[in-house]
Amino acid sequence: ADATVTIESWRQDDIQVWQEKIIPAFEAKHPGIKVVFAPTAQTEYNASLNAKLDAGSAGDIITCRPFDASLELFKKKQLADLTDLKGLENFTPVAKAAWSTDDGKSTFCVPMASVIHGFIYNKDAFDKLGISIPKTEDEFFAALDKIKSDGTYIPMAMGTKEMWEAATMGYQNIGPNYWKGEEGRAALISGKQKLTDADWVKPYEELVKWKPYLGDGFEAQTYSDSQNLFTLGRAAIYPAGSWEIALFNSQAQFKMGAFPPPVPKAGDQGYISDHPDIAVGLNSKSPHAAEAKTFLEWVASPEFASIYANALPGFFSLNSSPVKMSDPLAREFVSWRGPYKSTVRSTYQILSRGTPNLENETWVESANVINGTDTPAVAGEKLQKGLDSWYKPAAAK
Amino acid sequence: MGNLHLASVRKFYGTHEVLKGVDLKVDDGEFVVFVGPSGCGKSTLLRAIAGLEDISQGSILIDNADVSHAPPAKRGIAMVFQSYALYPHLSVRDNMGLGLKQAGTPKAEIDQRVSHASSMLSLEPYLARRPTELSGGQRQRVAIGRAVVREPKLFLFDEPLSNLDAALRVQTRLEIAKLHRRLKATMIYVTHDQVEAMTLADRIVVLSAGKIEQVGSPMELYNKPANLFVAGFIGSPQMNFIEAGRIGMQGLKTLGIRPEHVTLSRVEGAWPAIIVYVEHLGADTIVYLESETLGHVTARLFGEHAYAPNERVFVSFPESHAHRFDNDGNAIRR
Amino acid sequence: MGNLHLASVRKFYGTHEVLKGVDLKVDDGEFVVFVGPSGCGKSTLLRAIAGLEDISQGSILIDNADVSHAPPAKRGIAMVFQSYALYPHLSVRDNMGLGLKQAGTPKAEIDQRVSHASSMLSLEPYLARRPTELSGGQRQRVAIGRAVVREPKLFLFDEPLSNLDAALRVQTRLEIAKLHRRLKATMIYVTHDQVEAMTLADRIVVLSAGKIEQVGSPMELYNKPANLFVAGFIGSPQMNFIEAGRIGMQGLKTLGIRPEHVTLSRVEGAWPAIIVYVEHLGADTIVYLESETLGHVTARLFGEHAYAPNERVFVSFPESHAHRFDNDGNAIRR
Amino acid sequence: MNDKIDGTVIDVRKATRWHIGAFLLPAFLVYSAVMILPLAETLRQSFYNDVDGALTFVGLANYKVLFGDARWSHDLWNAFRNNLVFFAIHMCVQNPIGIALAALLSTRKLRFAALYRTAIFLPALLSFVIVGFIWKLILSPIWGVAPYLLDLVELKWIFAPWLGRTDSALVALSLISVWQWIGVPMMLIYAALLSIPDEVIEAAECDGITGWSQFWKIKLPLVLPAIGIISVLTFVGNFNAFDLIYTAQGALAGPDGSTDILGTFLYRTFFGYQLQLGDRSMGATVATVMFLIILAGVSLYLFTIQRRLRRYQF
Amino acid sequence: MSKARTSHFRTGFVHLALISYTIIALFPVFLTVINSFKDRASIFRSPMAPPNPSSFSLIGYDTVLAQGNFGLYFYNSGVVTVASIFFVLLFGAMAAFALSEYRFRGNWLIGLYMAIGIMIPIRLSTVAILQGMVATGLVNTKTALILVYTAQGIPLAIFILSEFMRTVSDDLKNAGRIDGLSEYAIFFRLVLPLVRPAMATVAVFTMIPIWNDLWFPLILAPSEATKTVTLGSQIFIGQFVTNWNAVLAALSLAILPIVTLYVIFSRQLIRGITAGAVK
Ligand SMILES: Nc1ncnc2c1ncn2[C@@H]1O[C@H](COP(=O)(O)OP(=O)(O)OP(=O)(O)O)[C@@H](O)[C@H]1O
Ligand SMILES: Nc1ncnc2c1ncn2[C@@H]1O[C@H](COP(=O)(O)OP(=O)(O)OP(=O)(O)O)[C@@H](O)[C@H]1O
Ligand SMILES: [Mg+2]
Ligand SMILES: [Mg+2]
Repeated sequence: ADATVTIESWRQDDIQVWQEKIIPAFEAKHPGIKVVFAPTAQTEYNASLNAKLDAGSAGDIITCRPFDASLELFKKKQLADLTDLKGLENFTPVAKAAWSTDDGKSTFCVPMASVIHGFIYNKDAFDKLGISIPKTEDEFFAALDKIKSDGTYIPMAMGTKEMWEAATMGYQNIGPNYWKGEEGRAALISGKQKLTDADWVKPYEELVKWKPYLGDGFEAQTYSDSQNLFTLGRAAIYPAGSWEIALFNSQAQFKMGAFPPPVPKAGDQGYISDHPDIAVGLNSKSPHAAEAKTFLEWVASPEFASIYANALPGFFSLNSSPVKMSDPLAREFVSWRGPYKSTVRSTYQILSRGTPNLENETWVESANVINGTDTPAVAGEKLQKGLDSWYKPAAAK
Repeated sequence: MGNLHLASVRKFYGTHEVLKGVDLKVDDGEFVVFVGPSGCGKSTLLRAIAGLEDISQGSILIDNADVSHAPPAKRGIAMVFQSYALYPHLSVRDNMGLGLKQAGTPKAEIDQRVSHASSMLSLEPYLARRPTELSGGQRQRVAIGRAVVREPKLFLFDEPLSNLDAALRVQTRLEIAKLHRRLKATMIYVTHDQVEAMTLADRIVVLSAGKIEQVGSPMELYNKPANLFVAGFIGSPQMNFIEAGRIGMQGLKTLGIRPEHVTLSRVEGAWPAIIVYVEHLGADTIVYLESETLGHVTARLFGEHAYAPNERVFVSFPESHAHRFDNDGNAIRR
Repeated sequence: MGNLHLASVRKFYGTHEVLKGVDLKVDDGEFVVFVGPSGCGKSTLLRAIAGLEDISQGSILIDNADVSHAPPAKRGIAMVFQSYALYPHLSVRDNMGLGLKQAGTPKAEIDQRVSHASSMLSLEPYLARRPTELSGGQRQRVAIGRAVVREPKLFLFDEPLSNLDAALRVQTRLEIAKLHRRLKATMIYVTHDQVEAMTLADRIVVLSAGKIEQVGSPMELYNKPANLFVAGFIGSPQMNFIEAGRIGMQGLKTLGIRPEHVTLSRVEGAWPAIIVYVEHLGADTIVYLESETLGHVTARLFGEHAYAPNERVFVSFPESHAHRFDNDGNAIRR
Repeated sequence: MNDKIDGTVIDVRKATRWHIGAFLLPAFLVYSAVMILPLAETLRQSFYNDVDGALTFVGLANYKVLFGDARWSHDLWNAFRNNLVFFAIHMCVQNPIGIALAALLSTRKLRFAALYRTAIFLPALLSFVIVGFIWKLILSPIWGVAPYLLDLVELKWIFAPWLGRTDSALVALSLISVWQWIGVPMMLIYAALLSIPDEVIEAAECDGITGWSQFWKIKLPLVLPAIGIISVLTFVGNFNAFDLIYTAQGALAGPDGSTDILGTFLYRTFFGYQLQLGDRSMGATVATVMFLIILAGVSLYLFTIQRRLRRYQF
Repeated sequence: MSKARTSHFRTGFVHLALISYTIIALFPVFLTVINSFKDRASIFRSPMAPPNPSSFSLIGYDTVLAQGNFGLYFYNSGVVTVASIFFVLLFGAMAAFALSEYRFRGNWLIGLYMAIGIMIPIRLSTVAILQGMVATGLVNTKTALILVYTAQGIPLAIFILSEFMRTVSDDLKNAGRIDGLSEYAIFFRLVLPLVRPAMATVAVFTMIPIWNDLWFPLILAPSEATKTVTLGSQIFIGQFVTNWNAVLAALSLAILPIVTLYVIFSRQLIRGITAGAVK
């Protein structure tokens, strides 16, 4: 009989893509292996996956969150070591970093995609108001002012209700320009820089300036409110992640464009957050380990990269072999990879390993800063204090 | 004040007609007793007067005002329920006082009325108890007390003494009569006890199957029952009914003779009979006989008598005391 | 089979002693009636026999077996509750049949017994109804029927006829007597009705405040009451008590004379008296008198009499019928 | 005089009452096996922690962290305080209104009673997901339903993005929860009111005790045990609550932790959230503390209030 | 027909109060339902307007019904819910009867023990439960869910029912005992029918968390064959979904069956006929 390989995932939205494109492509090549895509709600995924792994009822293939969450599973020996998997050589160490041990020696997931932050804008609105793409901070705020004074559009669609918008689409979006991407991130991890340093507080000061351009009652505006505001044409700019592309394409009735986070001053080196987001690993207790490995090998192949990236524009392949994409918006995002320096979200690696968790704290403080509950300086202090309470970086010793 | 007028009151439970057009006028201050066989509609009628049961047809007037659709609270009545319906969470004292308290009666007066009622009903030792801690008779007395303290213009009593012992029953009966005289309130009283009915009532209403059979003073009903039903219902033991034809009487169907008017003799008399059964009640002796001509005959003899079953005796009765009924069961007046 | 033995049964509610040491032997097949004033402990005693109330002391033997601690179901009894305790969710038929069904009696026999009981109690039209849809008397009959169909060896009846009308009461009483003869079951019966007690009982037990005052056949109690309490309790209207000193009698404290033994005369007699109140009951006339020497006197006259209040009459009574009581209230036997 | 006997009644039925065991057994078995044993297993972890990758017995160390560590204890007490507010609002708004609705519904011969009952209970039937979603929409300043409605009654000025403000979010959520759960006290009290015999109410009517005073003086005292139950259920429910806040405000119970209650705190700790990994040991510790708080409340009720409540048999 | 017992004024007030609250209770639901029939732009532009020809759209329902096997999901939810309610009511009522009817040593202790279940969320023991189910091979069966829900519902049932059982007249139970009914018969034939309103209430309370639960179906029985409606429709309500048509349609659809179940149970609320039991 056919062996059935089950995939655990939080990507419920992708169910159609898997069922209609990815799985048939695989099964056509590998008769005798059946693949079932069994997603869970994203909010429940970690908890339910952990429970299932502990009890031994989890699926064969595990979709991996980046960094610590998966590392933890690997340490508990719930994810198999895939260092020697055929096809992993298709990925650069940087691409694999999110799913490798700190020392980079072992890799336990096959990277699938990363997401890039930036701003999506309503092209029709920009054209109508005669605004060109802002390159620098000043241009950015000038554009916002212009939209605001016109009054037809809400300048920017973002809310603080769910907090993560403020942190992810706000702080992590524009921040790398100030802390200089990987350089600052590494310094933070090593303890050479602190969150109270100007490089890390500056993005908050920028965020504070966003407040007047957000919609009425942005404090209670949810993520889907923001999405709808933008796609229904009521807002001009949307601080975004590339994962929005597919949805926006299907919902927006106007032309869209995208621009990367504006640099502080003209001529500055620009940075973008190009964040590894999703990968797949092998449940070490899988009864169909061989078949599952076959599948993973296929995921590591350029073929998969091409199917995936085109089926889900906005999720950019991490595979070294270049992928041809058809979606213009996606191409726009990915085109920044050259001129802009890529970095991952500052809080993801190592720094969110303890309690309090820097990522979650950053959500709270980003929202607080925009809401006016905390000043940028206070926010920095709070974050650093939380981090200090458990994190002892090598440099500080 | 306090008069009551029922005009062709009818009541259905589903399609089952329980009250079949009851017409009755009760004067202010009158004491009217409802009697009738179990299930004839006495309680239903009382509840309709109280406003606890919607009537299906007809109207009810209290104090000349149509209250057919007024809520019970607006009718100025007090009621003693056949099932007591005490407030389980209140002490005996509060059970009695609650209605007054609600009406805003001053505390001192409530206390005074409650203590008066409870002494009248021998309830003093139980004032602090709750209904569950009382015996059946005690509960019934609380129910009476609750109605009595309110001193309304119209009292409705549904078999209020059925669970009391003879002595207490007599005593309470007298108290109710006294209360009636003192308050001059109208009282409607349902009972199965003939003595109560005869002694308390200004007028007795005999009901049968949802209809009034006869209304009249106790002696009127006793001496001049309008029909076989009333004749048989009033008086215990029941009146003897003898087929007139059997003893050669003409112009009537049935002859009725009360047991107390039947005389027995061992030596002579009109009809021979055999004693079937004898009940010795102390003050009276009830003798059940079987006569070939008369059929079953019951005789009630004053005092104790040494009759025994199977004895042969002679039965006689004075024709002057006989009641005559025609083919329809209606009394033939002389 | 079916005999009952109570040995110094005592029962407390909290610190309140309700049964103060009751000793009683009831033979198999006997019909024993409990009487006593309201609240004296009749129901409690019955419930103790049934096993519904734990007794605080003493023991209860049924069929010579100690059942003091046995659950009710094991005692082989049937009981009619003073509060009926019908199953509200079951029809009349099922109320009666449930016990049999539970015992695994064949359906045909259940039907037969239920229909027999319901015809005996005139309940046929109501078999499909639920208790809420019945009148008070009908409910009471269902309660009786429920006990009757089970035909156990020991019946406990708590005022089973209190809500029935006179005719039905006589009829049901006779049915119970018949049942008793047919089943030869032991029956314990609580009632307030003197007639019921006198006619049904083999023996009457008079209770007062949790103690037995006297046990005896009806005529024994009536003719030879052991003390003032029993003398006053048995017989209605109550026995007249006259202070012996007042009429110059020696060697006794109180003289008792039953109202039916008092004679009145307009012309001559032993003691003059004034009529206070007259009750006309049809078959009898009760005359309440006030005499200077005797105090209150009640006379019960057979038939109708035209006495009226405030009339002056002479009261007499035959000494042969008088009861004598000493200082402690105990009867002096001659 | 007879020698005085102690009036207490000893339960003398000595025969082994197997039926008691038989009645208890099925519930006991299922409940113990599926509920208590796993729970005990979980709570046990509060005495263990991960030391160098191995689960080790650490005694009360986890509790020391929870109460001693400034951050942990801040979160705990913040959640506890918020929870008290949450509970107080339910007790003061949900239960009185629920009881009042039940009283109105039990008006005799009320037409459409079943309809009203269903309508009022409907919110309780909805899943938290629906409730959170729909109220977020209604209160959303973007969608504009709430401002629009307030405008109708000239009250638009009081509108604010309530769910997004630290000073109003908790109250707003409590009221949403009240809206959702009001049917529960209503149903329970309604069922209790139904069991009051007609005749007692009729007697009250005859006594002139009608309307509200009938409710206060007759019905309320008779359903007091049911009110005790709803108070306990509210208490237990509120101190265990988490779903609504989880769905409406997210696991971080924002803004700025202002809607964090013990339940959300526990779930965040136990199951983790986003990058924060679930910490079973600390989670179990929080759960144990919560359990003790609730147990204390329930015991207080069981041993002081419930024992004093009189029950009436009908 | 006349209404003697309540004055019109009072009745009017009662209706007014109830209607007011009914509006409050229903408004959000009403909003959900009307908007589920509109196209996306209209939902946003005029949320309060009922659907009209230009805004009417069934796209939401099309989307929902196209996803997954909803017939089967409904069936699964139904089976799980009904079976769990049955066991909760049966076992819970039995235990409640034992605790409220008999005095025995350890009564209150068992009572307290049985109440623990409402004091800690059962979710915490997920891992242990799942391990147990894996060990017994019950993963991905409806039995697993039924077991968990039964255990979860029992404490509340006991808590509520034992209170209501205390109000059943002792005389009535005693009459049964004298009639020779065993304790079991007293429970099943007398007490259960008399606490029917409370049973219906408990049934409804039990039903809600079961029907709406997402967690245990996800953990214990996520397979296609055992999926419940809530799990199946959860797909529309995930965090990254802005497909309001589908969400609103799914929500509207999800309301229907549970309301139906509620109506069935609440029928039982009709007067438990108790009056007349005792005099
Ligand atoms: N639960 C209780 N707590 C305290 N006292 C009680 C309780 N039940 C009954 N009593 C008292 O015990 C006494 C005996 O009650 P019981 O019911 O046996 O009287 P009874 O002889 O049947 O009276 P009745 O003829 O009125 O029915 C009464 O005085 C009553 O008040
Ligand atoms: N809810 C009801 N539904 C149907 N029939 C009913 C209902 N209530 C009473 N009845 C019937 O109506 C008739 C009259 O009942 P009611 O209670 O008035 O009798 P009653 O004269 O008071 O009898 P009793 O002397 O036995 O108390 C009875 O035959 C009874 O069965
Ligand atoms: Mg009646
Ligand atoms: Mg009694």
